Amino acid sequence: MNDILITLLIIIIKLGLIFAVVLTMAAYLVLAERKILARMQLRYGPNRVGPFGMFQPVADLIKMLTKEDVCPAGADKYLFLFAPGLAAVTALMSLAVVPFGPTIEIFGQQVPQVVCDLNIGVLYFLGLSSLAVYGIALGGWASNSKYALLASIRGLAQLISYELSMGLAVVPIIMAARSFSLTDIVMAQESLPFVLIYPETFLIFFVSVAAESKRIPFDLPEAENELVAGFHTEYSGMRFGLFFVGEYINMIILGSMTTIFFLGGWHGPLLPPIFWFLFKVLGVAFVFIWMRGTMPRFRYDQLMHFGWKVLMPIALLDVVVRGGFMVWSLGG
Amino acid sequence: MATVLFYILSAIALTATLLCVTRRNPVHAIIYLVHAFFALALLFYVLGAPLVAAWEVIIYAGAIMVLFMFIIMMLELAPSQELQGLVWSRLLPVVLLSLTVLGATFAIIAFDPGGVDGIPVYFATPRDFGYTLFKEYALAVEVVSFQLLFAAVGGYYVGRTDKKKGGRK
Amino acid sequence: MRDLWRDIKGTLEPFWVTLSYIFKKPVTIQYPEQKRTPYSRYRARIVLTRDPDGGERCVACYLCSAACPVDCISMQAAEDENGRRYAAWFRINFSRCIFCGLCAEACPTMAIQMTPDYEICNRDLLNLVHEKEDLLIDDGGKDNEYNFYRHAGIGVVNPRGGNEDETEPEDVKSLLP
Amino acid sequence: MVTLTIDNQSITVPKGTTVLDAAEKLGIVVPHFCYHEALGAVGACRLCAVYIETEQSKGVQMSCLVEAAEGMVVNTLEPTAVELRQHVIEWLMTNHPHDCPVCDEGGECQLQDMTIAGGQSIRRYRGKKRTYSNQELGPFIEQEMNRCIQCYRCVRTYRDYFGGTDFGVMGSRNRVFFGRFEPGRLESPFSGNLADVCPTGVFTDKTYRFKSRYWDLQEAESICPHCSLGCATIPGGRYRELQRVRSGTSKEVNGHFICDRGRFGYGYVNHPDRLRVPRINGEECDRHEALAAINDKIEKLGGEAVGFLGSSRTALETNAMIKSWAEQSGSKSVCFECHPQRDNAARSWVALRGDRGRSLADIRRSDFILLLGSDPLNEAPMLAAAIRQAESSGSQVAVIDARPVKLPFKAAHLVVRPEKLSTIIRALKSGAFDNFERHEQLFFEGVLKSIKKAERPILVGGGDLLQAEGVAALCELMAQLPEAGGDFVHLSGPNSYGAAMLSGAAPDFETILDDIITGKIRALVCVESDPFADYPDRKRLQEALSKLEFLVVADYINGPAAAKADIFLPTAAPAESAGTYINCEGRMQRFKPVLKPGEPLRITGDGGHPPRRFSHETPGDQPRSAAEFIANLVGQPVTINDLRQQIAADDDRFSGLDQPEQGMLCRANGELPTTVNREDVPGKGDDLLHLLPVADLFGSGPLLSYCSALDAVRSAPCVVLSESDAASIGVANGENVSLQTAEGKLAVEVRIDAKALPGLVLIPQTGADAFLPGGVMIPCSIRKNGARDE
Repeated sequence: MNDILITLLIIIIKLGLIFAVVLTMAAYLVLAERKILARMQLRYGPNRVGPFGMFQPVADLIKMLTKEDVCPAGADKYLFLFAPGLAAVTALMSLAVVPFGPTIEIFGQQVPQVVCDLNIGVLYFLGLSSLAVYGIALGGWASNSKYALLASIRGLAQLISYELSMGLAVVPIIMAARSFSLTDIVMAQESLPFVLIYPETFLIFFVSVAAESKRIPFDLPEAENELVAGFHTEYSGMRFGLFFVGEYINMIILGSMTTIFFLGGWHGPLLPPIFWFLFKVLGVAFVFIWMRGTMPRFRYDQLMHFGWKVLMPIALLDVVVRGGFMVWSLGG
Repeated sequence: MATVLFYILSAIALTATLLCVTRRNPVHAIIYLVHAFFALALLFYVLGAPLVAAWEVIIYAGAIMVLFMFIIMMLELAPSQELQGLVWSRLLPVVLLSLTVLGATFAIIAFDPGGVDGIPVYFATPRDFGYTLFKEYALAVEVVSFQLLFAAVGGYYVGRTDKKKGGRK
Repeated sequence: MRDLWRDIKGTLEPFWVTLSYIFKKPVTIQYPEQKRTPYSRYRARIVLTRDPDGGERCVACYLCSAACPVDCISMQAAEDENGRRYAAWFRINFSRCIFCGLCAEACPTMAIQMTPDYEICNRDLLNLVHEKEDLLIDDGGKDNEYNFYRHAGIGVVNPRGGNEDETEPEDVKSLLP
Repeated sequence: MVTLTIDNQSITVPKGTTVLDAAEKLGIVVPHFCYHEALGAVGACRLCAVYIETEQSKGVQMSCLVEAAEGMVVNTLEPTAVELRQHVIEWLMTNHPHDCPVCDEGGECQLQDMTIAGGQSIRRYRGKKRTYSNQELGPFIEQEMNRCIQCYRCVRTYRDYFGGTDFGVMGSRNRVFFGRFEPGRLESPFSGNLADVCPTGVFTDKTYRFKSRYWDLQEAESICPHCSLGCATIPGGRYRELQRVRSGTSKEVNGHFICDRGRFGYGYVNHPDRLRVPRINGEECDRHEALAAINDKIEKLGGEAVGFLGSSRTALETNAMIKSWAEQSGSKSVCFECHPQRDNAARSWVALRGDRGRSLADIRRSDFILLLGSDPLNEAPMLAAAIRQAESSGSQVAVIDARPVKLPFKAAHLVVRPEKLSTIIRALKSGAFDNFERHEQLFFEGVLKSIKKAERPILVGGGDLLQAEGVAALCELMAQLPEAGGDFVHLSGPNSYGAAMLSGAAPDFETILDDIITGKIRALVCVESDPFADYPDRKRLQEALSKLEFLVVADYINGPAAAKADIFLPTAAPAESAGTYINCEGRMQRFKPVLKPGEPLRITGDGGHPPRRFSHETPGDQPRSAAEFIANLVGQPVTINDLRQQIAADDDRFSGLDQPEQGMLCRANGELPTTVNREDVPGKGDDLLHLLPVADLFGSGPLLSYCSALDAVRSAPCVVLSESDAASIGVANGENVSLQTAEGKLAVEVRIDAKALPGLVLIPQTGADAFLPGGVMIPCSIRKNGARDE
């Protein structure tokens, strides 16, 4: 009984810690993005609230919480209210399987630095990312606005398309690690991160992940100059905030996944493992921001063309070649 | 514990399916169906098949239903106005299906009046699943995968742009 | 193949550009602390000027309100005892004004002019609705010497036919050829 | 028909059409100043130059003077023609004062348009400009001669078209001047048209001076509410104030012009005393409250005890709503005119008109016109203008009337007592003049001879003086005219004809008054009608209305009835609502709302700047159209279009009312009134004078006394006496006398007219003070001022 209680306690503490860290990270990622983009464009970015604008996320939060919550006339009310929650919750739920570090011992307890080391962790992540589509789709559809609906349709098509190549790009990793468990995958990279062994798979995965994050150059569902603000055009206040925060949590998740699959997870010299993990995730996030500051947006037909006719065949080919090579090298 | 979860989940799945069938608004119907799939996936998980559970979510909830929704949004289907009066020809499938379900339930109760003590749980790891699939049913899997490949190639062929007519490069 | 190389180069090079820009000094002017001096033809707060004789230049011809793309100018014309047309009231709603300058361009009497005073933000919208008293200044602005009534021959400032480019009024009953 | 080619487009036009008109039909605008469709071409401004390429008249020609010919090829953009036009504009502009910012014409100025279109935007001439001194031309028209370009349109309108004599062209060479010989008010009642025809800002509307620009005005097509002719007008308003009226174009009715009464008589809409909030017993209240109170009261009294009174100045739709309201509440007492004599005259005209009723356009083309009991200049001025057109193209005009009728042209004139008019018309029909005096006999014979000679003779009658009997007689006489001839009777209100059509054989207002006196009717609903102003016998009215329990008045003017009303509903003026008037020839004409109801900014802003506060409500926005009020009362919200459809469906005489086409004639067909003439002619006695109130240009009609712009031209109260009567009383022209009738006493000025009949005293309705409804003769006595009463 005591053991169960302690396990529960540890899980709750872990959950609390992860939520606190990830939500703060998401908030400051917004600030970091604004600052970095501003500097890339020879501006200062937010610098009024607190020293160097450090309290900007707090100000944003207060603003969003105090804004009027508008529900447009003709909207499907319940779905409209439900969609932002869905978007944020699916993003948060993925965190459950992310291993931040190796198992450590606290007070004689073996504590893995992951909420739940699922043996099908990879599939769990893929399943949740496929459910994330509903947030966008329902939000856009329920708004009863043409811009939002168009954005939903675009978002649906884009996410389904790139999920495919993302899933395929994970296959060689699973084959190499011989496990669906994320912890096992990290453990398999103890000596060498997979990015060095599978550079082309990494590229495919990274591009697909960028597309999944709905960020520039893949931000067609919220293209400001075509669709006003896309699927969240009609949202205001904290409901918009949920979409917004979901996007940045998503960025952290996708960064984590990139780290776990290719960059060797928490492995690294000198520094404690958790720092290496965070460092790598933030590095990936910086690259996302960097991309946003650099690249123009795809045209819709280019996006579809690239996803289906370039990325998907290459990913398939990659699976076949890498699989064949693996079978050959095993001598089977 | 597992039995309680089983009953809760099956109740959710049944209710969601029933609601899905009775909704006039196609998008609402899809949401309920997704609920049902989700409950079903959890049922699989509870019954010891996590891999099937994951595939259920990824393929049915994540891909097929999303495609359905995509199409409904594109077509902008209004809630059907036709079902005003109940006609016998429309009621017939409902009656037939209800009879079948009732009959099946009755048969199960009749043949197994005591019921089984709890539900037996067999845990299937992805490894077991993979061995079964690719060892025992390798041929079937390959046939199906070739069919899919043909379908993909065919789709590409049908959807190609005619360069002579000046389609996009 | 060369195309592919060009494409890869074209995709990667901008990344270097944006990265290098992070380390350059921003060009932003930090507004309330640093202020820039606008050029004299900067288009900001609108004023109504006076002619060199001290009279109101505005004749309430409604051209500025017609030219205004956001309809922020309204007025009512009236006539004083000398036959001079003037604005009984004249109102510019600066909360609507987009400072496009079309009003100043349309003004035939050079009454309405734009100044470089751009700091007119206010918390109360009503304080941005300026009446004639708020708009009228005691100066001729950019074209100091011009007086419309000295050129339009209807006898308001000078007696009829008394402007420099006019002859005395005709005697229509004269029988002279 | 000839076919010609203009700018590579071919068009077929009737023979005699000018090249300018043909081009206009193609949508090609040839610049012009002096040409005007109503005035014709004179070729004075030299601006309409085009190049004609075919042999008949090759070269640059004035398109307003060249008739279109078969096979002609015209080029309007030929360089020499364009250059000529450009130079002409440049010459015209050498003396222009360039004062567009302070000119009221700015924005709708033909000279501005043509200058810009001509492409000569810089004045190259450096010499001095010619100037003029202006004249004071009265309260309507402002003159600024410096802007003149000598197109002569004003003189051609004022003198040639309308027959005015006090305005003309003076001076020579470079000092041509258009104005009066002495400064003073323009006498013609059509002077306002100068503002419309002047292509620059020489003549502008003084009542509209400096108020607005053309582009700021809200304008809509409308119909003049001041007489029964139904002239097309275009009122314009801004800041919730009706600011001016300009003439619309209606080929069949007024052509291009309107009279000064229609143009300057718009002040009733903005009148400061106009009530804009509903009242119950004098207390202001919400309009829904007032409506509920009306419904309660009518329900309590029962439908039969309620009388409904529409009017001839309210829209057809409103009257139809009143009728259905009455039917719904079970009342049989509905009437649409509170002046019984006028009511009966209108109903007779509607019943007997037949299909030979003529329009103003027909009158302009006719070759003999007989005016019977009609004083067009005072009663329906545009009729005088139409007759003037016929007269100037050779038609003869004869007048038989009780008044010394003054017309802007020559006409044979016979003065007779009003009650004799119908006898005379009957005699003209039979040809037996034995009972008349010698000079009358000669006149009648001459008239008969002219009628026989004429091809398109038209009988014009005035409903007010002829009354039901005379109108009936006129319709009988009409049967004797040649086929192309016809008749035309003008009535009192803009919708008299429509009201009469709706009334049919229903009881007139006298019957309703009888019922009120006997107590059968205990409540009266007056919708845009005012018996206190319009019913001739005030004593009888007072007696009747003092017995009323409940009086509802819905109106847009603050008339005497409004003060006495238990419940008052402010209705929207014609300029604020949509509706239909049927003019005296049976033409259904629609008017559209110009403004929304609301207190003018000029009043709420008190001359200064408008209020600086936000409000969702517009001050004074309570009024609704009377039809809407009644729709609310009977609980059927209807839009004006639904209402028109309903009226057209209910009564096939109104078919076409709901169609988009304007100005359809409704089917002439009605029922004769059941009660005609009570003791009308007062007792005769040799020493007794009879007072006949007669129409006055700016005084008669219920709306005119609320128009402040007309105050300056309204004459002081006066009586017109014959020379012999004046001699017997012992007064001279211009002296003050006291007029005594059963109603009371009035101090008035005397005017002696050589043509006035002995025994008949005419009193023009010159405004609120002498507001007598007219149409009925009253016994009176006149005493020299200072002479003591017994």
